[in-house]
Amino acid sequence: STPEVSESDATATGEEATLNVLAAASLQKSLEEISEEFTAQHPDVTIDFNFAGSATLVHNLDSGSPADILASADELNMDKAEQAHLIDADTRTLFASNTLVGIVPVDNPAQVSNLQEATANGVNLVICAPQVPCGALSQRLAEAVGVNLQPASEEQQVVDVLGKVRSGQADAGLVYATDAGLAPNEVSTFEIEGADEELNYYPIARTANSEHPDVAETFIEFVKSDTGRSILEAHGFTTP
Amino acid sequence: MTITKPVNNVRPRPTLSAGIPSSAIVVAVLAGAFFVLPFIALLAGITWSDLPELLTSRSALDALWLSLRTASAATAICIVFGVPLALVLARSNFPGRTLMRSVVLVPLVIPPVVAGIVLTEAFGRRGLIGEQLSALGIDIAFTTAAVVLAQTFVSLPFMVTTLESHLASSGEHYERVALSLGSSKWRTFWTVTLPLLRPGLVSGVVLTFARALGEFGATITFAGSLQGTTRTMPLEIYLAREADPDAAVALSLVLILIAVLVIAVAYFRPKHPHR
Amino acid sequence: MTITKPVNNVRPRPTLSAGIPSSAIVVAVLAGAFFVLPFIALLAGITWSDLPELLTSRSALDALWLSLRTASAATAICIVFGVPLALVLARSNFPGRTLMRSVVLVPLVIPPVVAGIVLTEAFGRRGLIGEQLSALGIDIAFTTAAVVLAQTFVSLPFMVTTLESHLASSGEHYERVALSLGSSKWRTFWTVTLPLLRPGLVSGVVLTFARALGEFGATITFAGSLQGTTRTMPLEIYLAREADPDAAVALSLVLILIAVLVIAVAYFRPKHPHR
Amino acid sequence: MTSMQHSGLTVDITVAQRKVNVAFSVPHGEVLALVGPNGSGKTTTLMALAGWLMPDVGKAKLDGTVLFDCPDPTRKPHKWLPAHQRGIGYLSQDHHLFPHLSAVDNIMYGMDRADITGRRARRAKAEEWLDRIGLAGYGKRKPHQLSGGQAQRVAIARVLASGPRLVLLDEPLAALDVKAAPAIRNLLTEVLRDLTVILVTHHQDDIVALADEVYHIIPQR
Amino acid sequence: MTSMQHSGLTVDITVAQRKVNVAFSVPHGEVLALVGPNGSGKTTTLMALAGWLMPDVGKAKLDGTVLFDCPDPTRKPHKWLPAHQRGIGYLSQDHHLFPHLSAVDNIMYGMDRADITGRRARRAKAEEWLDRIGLAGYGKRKPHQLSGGQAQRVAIARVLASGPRLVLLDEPLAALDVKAAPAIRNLLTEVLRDLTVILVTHHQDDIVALADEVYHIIPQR
Ligand SMILES: Nc1ncnc2c1ncn2[C@@H]1O[C@H](COP(=O)(O)OP(=O)(O)OP(=O)(O)O)[C@@H](O)[C@H]1O
Ligand SMILES: Nc1ncnc2c1ncn2[C@@H]1O[C@H](COP(=O)(O)OP(=O)(O)OP(=O)(O)O)[C@@H](O)[C@H]1O
Ligand code: MOO
Ligand SMILES: [Mg+2]
Ligand SMILES: [Mg+2]
Repeated sequence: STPEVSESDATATGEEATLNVLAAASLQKSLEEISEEFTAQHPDVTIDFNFAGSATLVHNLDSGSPADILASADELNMDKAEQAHLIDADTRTLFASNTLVGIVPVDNPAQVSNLQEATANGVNLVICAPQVPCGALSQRLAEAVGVNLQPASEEQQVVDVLGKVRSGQADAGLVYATDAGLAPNEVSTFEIEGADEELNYYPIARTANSEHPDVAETFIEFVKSDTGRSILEAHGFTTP
Repeated sequence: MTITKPVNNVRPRPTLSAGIPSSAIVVAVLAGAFFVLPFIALLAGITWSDLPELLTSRSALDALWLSLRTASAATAICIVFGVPLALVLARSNFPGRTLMRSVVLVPLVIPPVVAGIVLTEAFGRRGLIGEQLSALGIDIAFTTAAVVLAQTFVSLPFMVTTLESHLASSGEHYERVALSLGSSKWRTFWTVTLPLLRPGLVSGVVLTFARALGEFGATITFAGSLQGTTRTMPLEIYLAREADPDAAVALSLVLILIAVLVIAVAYFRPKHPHR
Repeated sequence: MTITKPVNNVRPRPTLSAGIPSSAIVVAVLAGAFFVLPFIALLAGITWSDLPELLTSRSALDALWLSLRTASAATAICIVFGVPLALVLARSNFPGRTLMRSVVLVPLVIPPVVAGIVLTEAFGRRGLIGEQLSALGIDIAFTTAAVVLAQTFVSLPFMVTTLESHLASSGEHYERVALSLGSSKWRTFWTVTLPLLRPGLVSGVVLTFARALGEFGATITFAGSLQGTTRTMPLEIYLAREADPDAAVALSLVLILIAVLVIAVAYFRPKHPHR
Repeated sequence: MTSMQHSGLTVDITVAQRKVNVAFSVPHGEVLALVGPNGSGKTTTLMALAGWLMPDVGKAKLDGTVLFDCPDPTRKPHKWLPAHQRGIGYLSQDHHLFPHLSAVDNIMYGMDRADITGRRARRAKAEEWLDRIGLAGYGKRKPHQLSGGQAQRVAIARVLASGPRLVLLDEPLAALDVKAAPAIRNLLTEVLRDLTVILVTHHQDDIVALADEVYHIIPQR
Repeated sequence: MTSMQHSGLTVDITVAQRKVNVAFSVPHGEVLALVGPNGSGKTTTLMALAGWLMPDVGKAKLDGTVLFDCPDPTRKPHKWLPAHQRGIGYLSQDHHLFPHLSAVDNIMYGMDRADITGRRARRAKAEEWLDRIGLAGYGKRKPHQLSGGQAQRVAIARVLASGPRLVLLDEPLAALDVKAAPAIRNLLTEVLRDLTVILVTHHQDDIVALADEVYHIIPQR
């Protein structure tokens, strides 16, 4: 059910519009696909993406980056944007969520098959640092499960965790399910009990200074539409 | 012994090199291996069949073209700013010279992302100068100009430091001679100082251009990452890494090839160099 | 005119500088402002009251101490590797010299994160050499040694380029004279080449140390980030930035102060320099 | 010349650290031989006149123009004309030919001051100079491709071609061969006829052939 | 000396590009004056002997040791003894004192070869040399703090103090004053008595005072 485009909208009047979307790097593949579908339906709209870490995106927005939409990888950074009145709070909505999984290199040299084994002595476990969203989530999950994580390294970003397991530097790591799907031939996944209770949510919102507020909101609707959801799910996200 | 007749059709033998201690050669070979091995690892890690598609994608070409333009512009600005700055640091004796020298090197030592934050605070819309510029209708943040500014900021220290050490070690004899032949300071600068500074300029340009080409953190923070406008090669590579580290390495190969080209051109020497 | 009697209690007037064209001074002042303004913006952005707490936190102190140790070690290695490498590049004529020179500069131009990937492929647990080392029980993954390796890799090009251009522009006259006085190549290297290379070494050390101190991407990709072991100042700063950009800027101030100190020491010149 | 005050050169220089203290004058159009043992201050004197070094105390006046006036070693000089405005040609003891310029370009370098305009006129003039110093055909050589005596001669030509009002020559003939030395001496006699000149030399022949007067520096110990 | 083949120096050198072609021999213990016009190849000859430049074709033998043997300009030489193994002291036309070392340290630099061991013995010996060249008390000066003639004398002392088997002197007395020149000439007469020497000079006085034989280079045009 694609939402109807209102008559007052720029696209409908034939006026060309360019949407600037600030989006978390982990959303790159899915959002690019979604935008292809969107522009197929709205040929007058061009969508330009600015992909970066969520903290950088908020900094960019705050310092005047042209933007119509902000899609962050965590609620904390979206909160900051909201407090600074950078986004229109009424348009803020959650459109996807992510769960943590454990990963090991395909040959699994340390014979790890669950979180307990991953925390054993002599196993190089890498996780995200508690200061970043996926690290905070890992911490919560570990507490919930009742294990004491003793990482060899606390990474700044999920990609860094994935990279270390992928290259065999590390024996195990905790990443988002979406990231695990990026390297199916190089890492194997193990489920973590209780992970589906601890979710990371992706909020999206129209910016306060959007030049095409209507088109922007149309796009947000489209992301939440069936088309958008099926693309997101294909990339490993859970959708509300 | 008979006097041998002169041989004219033979390339003259060069003046002899003073030679290098053999232990230094051993260390050099080791050090060389340290560089060559990762480089081989890099080449080994590339899936060559994916390469053509990867390199000719719209976004990669946009990024490449943007990188070339911005890095060249930044290098040009670094020459224009760096030469006078190095001259003043090397050859004048104003109070606070050491402080100035340190300030010039600050961009070198702060992490690039912090450099980006600082640039925002100075040249951003709400920055010290940015605000005035904004009032005049000039908004540089998140434009290609911002990329050039970020690259210039992080790479100028290389130019200044390199040139200054060359100026300091070459002395001012020839400048004095030129002045005594009635040449003005301005003409002396163009006809004596600059030509004699050539080796320093070459290494300064190489370092500056390379640093500008590789710049990531300050660019993404101050200029953003918008295809065709601010997304340079390193930003493109960074994005590619998210999905596929091999693609990141392959894209880096392009940067490397450019760098090799620039270096080869920069180090090209005329046949008869003056010593 | 009467002959004035010699004045002995007065500091001798120095030989005169050949002077700098005034337009160059104008540009230098502009360029200086370009550096100073962001620096002022940085200072203006710091919440001074938070500073003491921020800087004396356990994690900040750990990071600082780690950064100092690793950057110093990397600089030392860069001297040991860089001097022979620069000598060979500047003063020998082996085939493939230009190629070698380019390879040495590769780490300069690839984005640091890619440098980290490449290092992993070479020295990581499954890397070309790493695998052999692993078999011998040497595992540098996630150790401080990996940090030093990453810093050395990205900063050695600065040392080599700087030294090479100095060697090329200074010629080999004095080395020849030394050899003709019966001095061996080895002794000539230590007593003539190295002392005369001093200005180049100073600027090489400054650039190398600064680059090592600011290194982020290669470190986090190759060595990881663990407090006290691999989390250097830039990594700490990036992490702090996630929560609080102001804290990141404040922590950067410490890096800057260290850099200023190093630079002041490096550029300290004895009273009577030989020209 | 009658009025030494208004025409020619008067000098009085003290460089304490080098134990140099000289005072003399040279009438316009005459050649003064400046002689004295090694280290007595000949080069120091010429450097001060050329504007390469500031004396502690001293004053110099050329044809009515004050070149410098430094009454007090602890203060800035009252007057200090920069080197390129003095109209002085200085052949230093190390000739310092520009290493990046050919012999002919070296000779052409100072012709701005000599008021020779046009690139072709300058080149023709420079080739003429090369011929006069016996190095016709060597114009394209870089300094490091010249022998010691050849380089010395190019340096002499470079100074003379720049049309100075006052010429300072620090041992111009030291490196020259038995044939070139007298030839260049003749050349100097001819060229320097109407110029004010200070000639540093250790050779009696030069003094006899070229000098109108001699100033002996007696070193202070 | 009777057997020129086994003792002393024999030289035959061609450097085509510089139009230099010389062949001569110097018996052991004698002083050969090498004279010729500027650019005739004197410095080139000394550089080849010192090992700073490789001739196109040439051979040199010192006291039975082959210094170099280059029969073919297109090939590597049969033999090429590196500079520091030749035992040759070379005073070049530009003296090239080490700028980072004091006068006394410059003089001490070559004493390794002269077999003077111990830092104190070397220093004493160097001070003695300073005294002999009339520069006692100047030992701590850096080269740029010396006058032209003073630097030249230190360079002479540096070469002689290094105890060479063969001494090559390129215009050693050019910068010296009227008193120093004869004094250094006397010094050379004394020091060079038992050494094989090639002396480049443009001055008849030097030839008369020092040379046993003269070799005239006639330039090829
Ligand atoms: N930079 C310096 N610092 C201190 N003393 C110096 C410096 N340069 C030269 N001197 C000393 O000053 C004195 C005068 O030197 P100057 O070069 O003027 O002598 P000179 O008459 O030209 O001698 P020469 O005939 O050897 O060229 C000498 O004793 C010299 O050692
Ligand atoms: N690097 C070079 N390339 C080409 N020709 C050179 C080079 N160096 C010197 N020459 C030429 O070689 C010839 C011999 O020079 P050399 O320096 O041996 O002369 P010399 O006899 O020492 O002269 P002088 O008495 O002037 O010192 C000269 O004609 C000179 O111009
Ligand atoms: O997409 Mo993020 O903000 O790098 O976790
Ligand atoms: Mg002198
Ligand atoms: Mg010569």
